[in-house]
Amino acid sequence: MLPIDAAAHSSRWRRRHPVDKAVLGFGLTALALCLPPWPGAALVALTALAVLLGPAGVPGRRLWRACRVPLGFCVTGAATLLVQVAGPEGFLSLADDGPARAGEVLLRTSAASLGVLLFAFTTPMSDLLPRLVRAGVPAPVVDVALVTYRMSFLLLDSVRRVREAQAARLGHTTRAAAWRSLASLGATAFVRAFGRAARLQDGLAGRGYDGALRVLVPEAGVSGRFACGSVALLGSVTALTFVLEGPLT
Amino acid sequence: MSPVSQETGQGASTIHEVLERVCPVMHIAEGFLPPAHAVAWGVASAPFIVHGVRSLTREVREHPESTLLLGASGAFTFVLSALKLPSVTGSCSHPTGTGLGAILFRPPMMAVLGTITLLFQALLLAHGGLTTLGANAFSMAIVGPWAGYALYRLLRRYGAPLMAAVFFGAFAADLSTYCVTSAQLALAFPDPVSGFWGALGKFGSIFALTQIPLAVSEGLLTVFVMRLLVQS
Amino acid sequence: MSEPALVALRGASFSYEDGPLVLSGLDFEVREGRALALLGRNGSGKTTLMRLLSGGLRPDTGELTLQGRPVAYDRKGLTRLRTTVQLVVQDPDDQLFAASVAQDVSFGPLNLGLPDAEVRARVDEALTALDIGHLADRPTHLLSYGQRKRAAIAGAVAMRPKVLVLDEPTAGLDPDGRERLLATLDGLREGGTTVVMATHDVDLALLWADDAALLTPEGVRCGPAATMLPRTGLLRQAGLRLPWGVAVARLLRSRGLPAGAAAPRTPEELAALFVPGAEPEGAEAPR
Amino acid sequence: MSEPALVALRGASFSYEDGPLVLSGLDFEVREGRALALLGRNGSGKTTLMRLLSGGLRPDTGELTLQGRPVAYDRKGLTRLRTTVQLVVQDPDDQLFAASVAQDVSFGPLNLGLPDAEVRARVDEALTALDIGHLADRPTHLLSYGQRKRAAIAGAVAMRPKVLVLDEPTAGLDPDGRERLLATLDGLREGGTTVVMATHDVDLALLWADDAALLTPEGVRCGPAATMLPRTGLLRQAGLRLPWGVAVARLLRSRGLPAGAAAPRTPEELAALFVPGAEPEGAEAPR
Repeated sequence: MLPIDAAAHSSRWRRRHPVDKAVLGFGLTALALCLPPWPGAALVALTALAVLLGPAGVPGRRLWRACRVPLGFCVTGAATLLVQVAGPEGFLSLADDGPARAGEVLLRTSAASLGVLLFAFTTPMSDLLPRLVRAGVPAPVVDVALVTYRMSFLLLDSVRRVREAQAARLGHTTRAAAWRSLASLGATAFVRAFGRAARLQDGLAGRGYDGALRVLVPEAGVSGRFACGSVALLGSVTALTFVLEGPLT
Repeated sequence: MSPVSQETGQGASTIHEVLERVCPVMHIAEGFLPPAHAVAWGVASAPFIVHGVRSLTREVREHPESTLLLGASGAFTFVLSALKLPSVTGSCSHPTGTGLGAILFRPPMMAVLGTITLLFQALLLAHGGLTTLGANAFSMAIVGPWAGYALYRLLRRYGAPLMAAVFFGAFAADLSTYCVTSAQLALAFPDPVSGFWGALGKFGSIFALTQIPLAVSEGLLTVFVMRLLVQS
Repeated sequence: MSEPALVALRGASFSYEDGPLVLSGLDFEVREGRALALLGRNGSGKTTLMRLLSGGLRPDTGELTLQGRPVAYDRKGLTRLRTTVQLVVQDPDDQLFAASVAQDVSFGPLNLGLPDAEVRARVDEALTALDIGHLADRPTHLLSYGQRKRAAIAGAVAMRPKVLVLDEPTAGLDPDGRERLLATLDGLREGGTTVVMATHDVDLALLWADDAALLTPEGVRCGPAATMLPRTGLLRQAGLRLPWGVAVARLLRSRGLPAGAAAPRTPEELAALFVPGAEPEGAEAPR
Repeated sequence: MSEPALVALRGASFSYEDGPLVLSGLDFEVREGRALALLGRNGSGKTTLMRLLSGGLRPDTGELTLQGRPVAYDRKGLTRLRTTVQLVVQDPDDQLFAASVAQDVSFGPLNLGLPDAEVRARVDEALTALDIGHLADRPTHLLSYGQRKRAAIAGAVAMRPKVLVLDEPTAGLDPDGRERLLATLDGLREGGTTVVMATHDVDLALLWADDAALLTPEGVRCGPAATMLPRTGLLRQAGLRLPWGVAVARLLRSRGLPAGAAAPRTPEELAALFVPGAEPEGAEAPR
C-alpha cells in the first residue's frame, strides 16, 4: 500500500492530537521557509530529522524512500539556477551565484519537506480528515475527501490487478498494445469508481445514509506539555540560527 | 520487492510501483517557493476554490447521493494521475487528468477535487507540498481544467467532432498546467541576467517544452478513454 | 405460533427498472429467535428479497410488516425498520466507507442521533461482539478480507437490530474463518438477535439453520431445515443438491443398512445413525 | 517421471515491499496433464504462488523454470512464460476490460501479433470451449457473474496456454454453475491443457484433482489427492478439514463397519465402500 499511510497508522505518535503534531511539523516547515537558508534551514532539517528518527520512531529506510520523490524535482529545478541566460559570456553561461542559490533552495526544500513528513508520518488521514470540519472546512468537502481517500485504495488495488491481467495477456509488449491497455485501464478505473459508489450507496442506506458521512472522531486531547515543548524547540532553532548566522556567513 | 519491471514493458505489481517508481511528478516541491510567492499563489487560488466549494456544497445539498459520486470522481482523478503515460518520444510521465476531469466533472468541481488530490499527494506520497499547495492548485486544479474545458467547449461550439475537441481540450489542459508551473518558477527565480523571461526560457524548456509530446500522449489517452466510455 | 412474525413480506412483487419481475406475490416471514437459511440459485432473487426485507428496496405491490404492522416508507418508518432489520451485503467493501474501523461502525449510531457517549458504547459493544476490538483504530484498507467482513457486520450490529440478515457471509472465508464466523453468529443469537443467512451451501444450512427458505421459480418454500433439505425434488427446483449426510444416509438405507430417518448434519451424526457409540479420535467434522 | 515439470518454482522466496516473507524456499511443480488442486488457508500465499507461476511477480530468490529451462524476465522470456501459463484471477472484473466479450477475448491474441483471421479463429475457439459463443457481442457489464467468470477464462484460454491456473474458480457460483464449470474444465483438460486450481474446498479438491498441493507454514506439500487429503494432521496444518466422505468412512471404520481404505469422493463412492451394489434412484451426488 502507500508506505507513508501505513507508517502513520502504526506510528508511535498515533494517539497524539493532530494539533500537537501540526504545531511541531508545520512549525518546522514555516521556519524552513522564513529563516535564512544557511544556517536556518540546515538546523531545521537536522532538528526534523532528529525528531523523526528519534522520538517519532520513523524507520530511516521508509523516510529515505519518501524523500527521494521530491528530491528529483528539487535537483532538476535547482540545476536551472546554476546557469544564466544571455549573459556577457554567451547565450548560456554559469551564473556567478548559481551554486549558492541552488544550495539554498535545496536546503530550504529538504527542511520544509521533512517538517511536513513529520506530520504525515505520524498522523493518519482517519485522525485528520474528520477534524477538518471543526477547523472550518465545509462538511460536504470533508465527506467527499473521506470517500476519495477510501476509494482511492480500492481503485489503486483494482488498477494494479487489471494491469497485471493485461500484462499476462501481453498487453505491454508493443507500443500499440500498451496504448490499448492504458486506455482500457483508464476507462475501467472510471467505470469501477462509479460502480463502487453506487454499491456503497446501497450498502450505506441501511445505516441511515442521507448524504452526510458522520463519524466519531477518535478521542485525543491537545497536550499542553507537547505544544509548549514544540514551541520551545522552534524557539531554540530560531535563536540558534541568529546566533550562528554571523559567524557562519 | 521484485515485481516484474516496467522497463521490460510488463505489469507493475505493487501500488508503490504503479505510483512513483517510474518517473518524476511535476508538482512544485515543498518549500521550493519563497514564502511571499507561496502565500500569493494561495491567495490567487482561493477564489476559484471557494467558488468550487460553493458549487460542491450546493450539489450535495440538492442531491445528497452525490457525495459518494463526487468521492468516486476524486478517487478516479487521484488514480488517473498515478498512471504511467507512454510518450511518443520514449520519455515518460503521469497524465495530469485535468482535461478529462474538467470535461467529465466541469472546472469548478475540478478546483475542489484537484485540490483534494494535491493534498493527498502531498501528505501520502510527498509529491508537491502544503506550502506549494496554492501554486500547484493554481496550475493543476484551476488553469489546466479551465483552459482545457474552454478549448473543448469552443471547438464543440464551432462544430468540431467530439473526439477532436476532447483531444485538444486534454492537450491544452496538460500543456497549460506546465506553462503555468514554469511561469511560477520563473517568477520565483528570475535569471540573474535576463530576469523573468530568461528564467521562463530555462524552466519552460525543462518543464513545458519536454511536456509537448506528453501533452500529445495525454490527449490521445483521453480520447481513447472517452471513446471507451461513450461506447459502454 | 399466533405471535406475528418479526418481519414479513406479504404478497410482495418486485422488478428492477425496465427489467422482468424478479419476485412476484411472495410471502416470507422471519420468526423471532429462529436461525433462517435462505437458499436458491444465482439470480433467483435472494439478494432482492434481502434488500426488500431491509428496506433498501420497496416492493412494487404487497407490503412489508414489522411485528404485524406495515412499514411506512417515510423517515420515521424507515428508522424503525433500520433499527429492526440490518442487512450485511456480500462484499464488505460495499459497506465500509470510513478511514478506520471504529469510525465506520460509529456511522449508523450517529445517524440515529444518539449522544457521543452512547455511540462510543455501541461501537465498543459491536467490536467486542465481532471480536475485533483490537482493530478499532486500524484503517479499513489495511485489513484482511475476513477482518473487513467482520467490520462490516459490526457496523450493522451497532444498530442493535432485532434481525441481522447476511448475504453469503461465509463466501471467501477459509474453513477456520468460517468456523469462527459461525461461532460469532451463535454469540449474537444468544444475545437475542435473530439471524438470517443467504447461502448456496446446503451442508452449512442444514448444520446451522433452524428453518430453511428455498427460492424456487414457483415461489419461496419455508419450513424446518431438517425436513426441507432432504427433499430432493424441492432442492432440484431451487438448483441445489442434497446435503452430503442426507445423500449418504439415503444411499446406505436404500441398500439395506438400517438407520433412523433423521437428516444427519455432520459426519459424526451420520456415523451415529448406523453405529451408535462413542466418538473416536482424529476424525473432525467438516462444517 | 524423469521428464522435467511443465512449470516449476525452485527454492523460491518472496516478500512484498516492507512486508514479511510470504513464501520462503518454496519448491513447486506442475506436471503435464495432472489436475492439481492448490489448498491452504487465507493468507497462506496461494495467490502469491499463482502470481509467481504466471510471471506477475518475480521471486526474490530461487527461480521459475519452464520445461526445465529457467525463465528470463525479459520481453522474450516473459512472452514465452505467458504463452505457457495463464492465470485467471478470482474476480472476473479484474480481467475484463474491453467493451464486449469477443473484444475482450481477442486482446491476448491481438497482442501476440497474430493475423486477424487467426485472432478470430482463436476467439471463436475460446468462446466455444467456454460455452459462451452466444455472448460474443454482449457488453461485459451486462453479463451475470457466472458468465463474466466464463468470459474471463475464455480470455486466458485464447492465449492457448499449456497450463491454466485458476484462483477459486467456483467461488460465488451456485451448485449448477459449479458443475457446469467443472465440466468445462474437464473439456479443456481433454484438449490437452493442464489445469491448476486454488480452492478452500477439500471435497471439491478430492473429487476433481489428481494431485493436491497443501500450503502449510512449513512449506508446500504435494502428492496424489487421494493420499494427501485424508491426512488429518497435514490438513490441520493447512487450516483445512477432512473431506466429508473421508471423515465418515473413517468414523464408520473405527466403529467396526468393514470398508476398504480408499478415500471416497462422492456419497455414491462412500456408500459403495460399505454396501457394494447398484446405484439407487433419487439420490444425487453433491459436487
